[in-house]
Amino acid sequence: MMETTCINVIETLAPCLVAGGAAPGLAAFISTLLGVLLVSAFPLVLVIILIWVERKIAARVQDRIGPNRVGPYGLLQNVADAIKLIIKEDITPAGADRLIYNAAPIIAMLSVLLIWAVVPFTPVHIGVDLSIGLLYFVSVSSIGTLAIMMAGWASNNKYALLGAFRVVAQLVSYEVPMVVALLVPVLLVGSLSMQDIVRGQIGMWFIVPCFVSAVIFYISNLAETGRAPFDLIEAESELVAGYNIEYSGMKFGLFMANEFMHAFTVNLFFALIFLGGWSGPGAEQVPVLGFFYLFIKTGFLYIPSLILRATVPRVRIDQMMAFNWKFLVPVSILNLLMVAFLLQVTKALGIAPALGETDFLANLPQALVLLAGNVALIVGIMTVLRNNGRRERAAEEAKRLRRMAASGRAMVPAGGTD
Amino acid sequence: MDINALLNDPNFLPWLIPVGPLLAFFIISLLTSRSKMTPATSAAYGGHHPDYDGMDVPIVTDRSRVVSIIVGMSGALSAWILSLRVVFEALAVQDFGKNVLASSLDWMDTGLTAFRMGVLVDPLTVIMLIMVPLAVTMIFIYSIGYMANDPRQARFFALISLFAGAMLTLVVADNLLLLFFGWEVMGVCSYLLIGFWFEKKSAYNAAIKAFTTTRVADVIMLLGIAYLFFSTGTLNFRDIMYNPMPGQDMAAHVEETGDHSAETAVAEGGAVVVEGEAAAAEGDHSETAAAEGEYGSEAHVITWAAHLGETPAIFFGGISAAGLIGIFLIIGTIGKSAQFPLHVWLPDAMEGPTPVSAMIHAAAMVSAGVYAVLRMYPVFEAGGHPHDGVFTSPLMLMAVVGSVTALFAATIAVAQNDVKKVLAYSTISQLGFMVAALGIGGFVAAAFHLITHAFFKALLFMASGAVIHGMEHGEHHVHAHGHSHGHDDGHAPAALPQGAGGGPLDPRLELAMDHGHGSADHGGHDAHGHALVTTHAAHDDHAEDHGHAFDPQDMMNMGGLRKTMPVTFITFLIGGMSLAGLPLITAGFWSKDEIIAEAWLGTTKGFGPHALVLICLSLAAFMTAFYTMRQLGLTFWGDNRTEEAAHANLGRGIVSVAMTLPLIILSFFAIVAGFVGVLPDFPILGGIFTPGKVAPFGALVEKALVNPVPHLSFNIIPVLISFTVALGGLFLGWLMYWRKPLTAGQKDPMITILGDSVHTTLKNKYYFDELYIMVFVKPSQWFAKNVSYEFLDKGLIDGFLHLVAAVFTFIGDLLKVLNLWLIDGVSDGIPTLIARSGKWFRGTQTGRIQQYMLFVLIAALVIGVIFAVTTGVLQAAP
Amino acid sequence: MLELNAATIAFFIFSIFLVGGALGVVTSSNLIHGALYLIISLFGGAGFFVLLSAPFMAAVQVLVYIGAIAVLIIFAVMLTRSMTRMTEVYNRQWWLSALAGALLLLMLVVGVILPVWGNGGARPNMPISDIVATTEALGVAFVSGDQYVLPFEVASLLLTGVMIGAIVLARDTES
Amino acid sequence: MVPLWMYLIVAAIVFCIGVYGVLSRRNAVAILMSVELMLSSVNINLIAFWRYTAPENMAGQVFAAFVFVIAAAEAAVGLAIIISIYRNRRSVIVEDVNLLRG
Repeated sequence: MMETTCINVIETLAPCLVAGGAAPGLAAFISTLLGVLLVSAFPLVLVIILIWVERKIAARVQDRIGPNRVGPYGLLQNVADAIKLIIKEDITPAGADRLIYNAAPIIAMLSVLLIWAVVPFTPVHIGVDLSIGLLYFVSVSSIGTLAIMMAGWASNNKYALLGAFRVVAQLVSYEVPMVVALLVPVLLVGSLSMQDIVRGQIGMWFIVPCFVSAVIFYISNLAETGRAPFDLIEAESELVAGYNIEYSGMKFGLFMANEFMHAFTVNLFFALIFLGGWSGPGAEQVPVLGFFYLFIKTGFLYIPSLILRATVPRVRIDQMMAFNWKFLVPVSILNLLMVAFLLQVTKALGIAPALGETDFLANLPQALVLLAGNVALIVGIMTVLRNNGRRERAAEEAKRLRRMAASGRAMVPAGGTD
Repeated sequence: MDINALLNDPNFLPWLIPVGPLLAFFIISLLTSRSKMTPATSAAYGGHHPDYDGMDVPIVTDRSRVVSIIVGMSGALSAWILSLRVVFEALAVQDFGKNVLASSLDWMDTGLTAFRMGVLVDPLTVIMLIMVPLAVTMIFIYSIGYMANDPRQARFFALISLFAGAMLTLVVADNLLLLFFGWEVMGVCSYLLIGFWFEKKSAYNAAIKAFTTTRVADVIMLLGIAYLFFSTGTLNFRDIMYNPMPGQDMAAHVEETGDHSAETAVAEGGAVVVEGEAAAAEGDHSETAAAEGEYGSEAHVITWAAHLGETPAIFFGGISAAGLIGIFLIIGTIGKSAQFPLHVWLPDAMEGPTPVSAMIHAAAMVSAGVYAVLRMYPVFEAGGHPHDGVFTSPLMLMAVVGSVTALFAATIAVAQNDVKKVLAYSTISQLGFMVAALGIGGFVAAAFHLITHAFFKALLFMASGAVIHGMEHGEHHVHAHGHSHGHDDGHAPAALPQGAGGGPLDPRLELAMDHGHGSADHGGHDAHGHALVTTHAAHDDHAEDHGHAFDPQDMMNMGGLRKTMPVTFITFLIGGMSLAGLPLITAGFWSKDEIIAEAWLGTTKGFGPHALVLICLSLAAFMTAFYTMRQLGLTFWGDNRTEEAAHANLGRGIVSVAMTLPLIILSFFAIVAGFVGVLPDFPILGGIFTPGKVAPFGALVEKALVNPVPHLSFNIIPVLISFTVALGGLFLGWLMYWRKPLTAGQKDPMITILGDSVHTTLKNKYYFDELYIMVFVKPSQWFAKNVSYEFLDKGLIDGFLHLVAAVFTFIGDLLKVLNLWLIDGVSDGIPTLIARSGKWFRGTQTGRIQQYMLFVLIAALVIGVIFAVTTGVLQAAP
Repeated sequence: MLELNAATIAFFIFSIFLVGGALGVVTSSNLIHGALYLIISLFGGAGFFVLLSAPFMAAVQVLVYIGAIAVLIIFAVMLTRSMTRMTEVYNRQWWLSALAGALLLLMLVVGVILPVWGNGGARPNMPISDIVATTEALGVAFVSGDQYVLPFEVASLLLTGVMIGAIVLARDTES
Repeated sequence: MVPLWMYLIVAAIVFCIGVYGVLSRRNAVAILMSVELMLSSVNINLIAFWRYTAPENMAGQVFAAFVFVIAAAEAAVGLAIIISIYRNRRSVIVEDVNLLRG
């Protein structure tokens, strides 16, 4: 492990340093350090732009202009906000559990930053190509739960605690369908390493064969990041601000930044797992292209999530839980079973491509089979849901009629009807 | 592996035989048994049992009724068809007996050897597979009719399916432990089924009685199994009794066996033969030597059984290991097939539904006991040759117990008035026949009688069930249009007073007068008095159980049923004749005759046990014939003694069909089953039925043994004996009960003949129940209360704890005192420590889990230290 | 005896995590702190797994222990809020427990250092080979019929049963 | 590379601390945490032995995985029990739950 940690983050740098007369060990160390710095600093910088984008889009959706004063197109608005947050007074409520209270935002930030270690930006640029990259992603992001709970508990505030409870309910629940959905691409690739997963999609993006799991992953990501319509953790109307109600100053800023970053990160992973990551024309030869491909794809995912956030109303907590346990989890499991079965079928039919097959046509038949399976699943689910809905509506209608009838009879003088 | 190949492999097939019924049990009990609570007075309630009155009973919904019946039937049928297939496969195996159908798989790893569980189809299994599934299927069909009105029909089918499954498991088992499993499951099922109508106090008392009684025996049997496994390392039948024992020098062994058993012959001969000891001894000696030679030369295999025959047993130096094991196993059999003195549970088992009685008495449970003995027979006779008068202790035990049981049960049966009780005691007696036959080495004869008896006894029970059913039918009829045409009813004698219960009260009153005290009378017409409660209590039960005082099982209430129930009459007649051993045409005759022939053969050689068996069994056979005739007469002959009897019939439709069809089928077997065992040199018939040198049945069964048994040859005297006893008994019965049948209210001529006291004693079964209550039940209750609870629990355990506590508190105080007058300035750490330890010891009983865990940890530490020190690796360490 | 390289340093850091966290768990009177200490300790364990080149186990440790179990514990602590800060942390037998624990430790250490239990041959200073089975091998081991598929199924059954049992136990009866 | 016995020692220490916690804490949740400690130390042993003695076959990791399963199950059921106890008698102190006192 330790020897594999320093794969080519900026492998272009080390040789220069060595040429510049540095000891190779030192060069490796420096380059690694730089790489780590870069990989962890990049999202922090990115956040500022993300927030700007978000505010702009929200504004557009709500028919406003949005930030437009500070800097061109209000680009510097967030810098100003950040400065404001930093210089604001940092209040720690009385009776708060200081240690935890202060540790929470940092851990929250950490849980997102750590994820970036396994993001393959290009064919060659990746923090660590862990053999269990995907699992790493899941497990590290599960630490975020912890941070939020710590925050909610430590700030010694009822609303905060309620928010924390909801976090446990929501995040832990939604991890289940997410993981199950992620198992499908893993099935296709036969590896947990992010780089392998991306390479596996050079021929065919997984969104085609694993459409259902892609959708499930997207939804559960919305819930994982606690954004609308699943932002019950900080439901302003119910819990004032949820777990971070007591936070102020840069600690609050950290939480906020963390939220945006998390949102972006999960979309990034969606792009990596289902949209082929860096893969694209010429990405193999010119690695830097891959970087742009990746972020373009992520953007295409991120913008809709913002629009969603601006448009969709918040669901009730019970609705959310029901949706997860009664719908997402069963569907994801069904989906997994179906894909596993279809894979065996394609193997039997002999149309399954070899692992790591990069040719589009070679991947096509299996992908089509799986897609057909997905479509069938979706249709089936939809019919079931439609019938259920019909039945419930009918029941409602019947109840209403009965109520009316009852009230009607009540009006009839006694003994009239009996 | 390929499932089809597996299914076509005859070695695998036996696995599937028990599967059907067991599956049926699970399906019914888990899925299809649906019922809704309904007041017992509702129309849905068939009125089958008066015991539900005034309470809500769950009534099976019709759908689940039908489904359960279908499931149960299909289970039984599958078992039957499969076993037929297996039988044919087995008979197709050439040199069957040396090679058998068997397959087994690893069951549990006992460390040294992996214990294998499997199935085995050898000749013995084959005959059981011919008999059991057939009888079971018949019983199932019959139950459709008999339980048609029962509110818990589905449950009944579930239980009886489990019963059948267990029996089939026991039959196809290839090792003693699996057999024991089936055995125990059957025990549970009999408990559940005997107590099937648990609203009746007597019923569940009977159930508990049956369960406990058999349990006593089973525990001892388990001892035997354990000892067997301990001494052989295997429980597989073939490995113990057929295959040569691993690592034995055959020739030397034969030698050694020879003179050894010769010596035993001398001893035994001296002991057994009455006259001229020395001569007898020599005779035995020479004979045995010869016999030994022949056996040795015939089969050059020394099986585990034979080996055990010579190794002395642990603790009991006197007898061989095989002997000890045999005795243990036989006690199990005594319990299971209700031999004296553990027979008490079987008559009470009559509390269960009649199909259950048929199941227990014919197809399954009691046969299982005998079957087990047949299975392990080589172990019993190991080291002895009953045909040469060399008896091992188990054989002696069996001979004595069997003949005593046969005689004693027959005497009781003579005086019973309950139609099912008579059969119950005849069953005990017949089983006594088999056990006795085994005791004198009549392996084939016993097996033969087992099969025939199974057929005609199942038939008899079902027929009696039909009778009872009919009587209840009549009872309802009477209750329905009660006293309206009570008078002008032609059948009803005019003398009957029209009391609350209608006519039937009358004869019972008279009976009561006859016998002075009520409880005896009570015992007479239903089993309540004999549940494991004091007779007085039973009296109350009786009062509360039967709101109306009519007992459809009392033969005194019957009479003349032949008019209304012809089919039942004919079939009952056939079964009865077969039981009585009506010469030449019935199955019972042939099997009994073979047993008696065996006994005769031994007697002529002057062997005591044979003589004993011969005498007892002849008497028993005579009484059998007599009470069969009596039963037939009381039930079917003469005029109806009660109004109910006049209206007794099976009604129409599916019920009657389902109840009569099995009777007809079984009556066929009750006749022809005997012809497979006709001796070859029997005049005329032998030529017809037995072309070969040996009767087909014997030829098949004897292959189950590695040392062949000598074949019987025709001998006129035993045949004459059988003729005399059978015909004599039948004639006497005819004389007493058919020539001038009992009329209503007339008392049983038996009483006048035997005299009141004798009759009452017989009727109360020599007061065995009362004896056992006095000897076992009361003391054990006393023991439980006074010794276990008062003495052990309160006295010892608590006392010990208090003592410990006291001691340590004392030490604590002592040390504190010491410490006080010790130099002051010493910290009070020590006394507090001691005090705390004292508290700690006192608190060993506080329910604080952490303390317990702490103790565990400390114990583990101590053990670890001890281990480390003793193994001395500490020194070995660098 | 052992050269000072990254792995060694990491080992010591993780050991400090483990032991310190464990001590924190048993000593801290505030249960939330205790839970966090537990998490620290578990992180140390995950680090050990990484050092032992079992990355999958490390990830699972983080996912299951920290992501699920620890969260669950914190959740329980929050639910039993009146109990989180107890003045009396230990029961009356704490000293004896400490003694027993120390003895056990002594025994184990002796057992590890000296070949008291079993031979010393099984205590290599270096892995006998650097060929390390991959996560894929682990997966195969779980599902291949001739290895651990049966325990695997049993484990899944156990989890199902536990899920149901937990729901039944913790459900509010009156609601 | 670090020798095996050091891993074992660390695991032993953690285990014994866990034992101490289990035996001495009053709060049921704390006891549960200590149990988790013990389990994870067992896992360390398993993995360490696997790595050092038989890295080719998966027995060690597989068993560790099973320990994970057991740990999860134990935590779930244990906490459920604790919570229902708390609901019934407003206390999670094990000494208060002593209905079995003889």
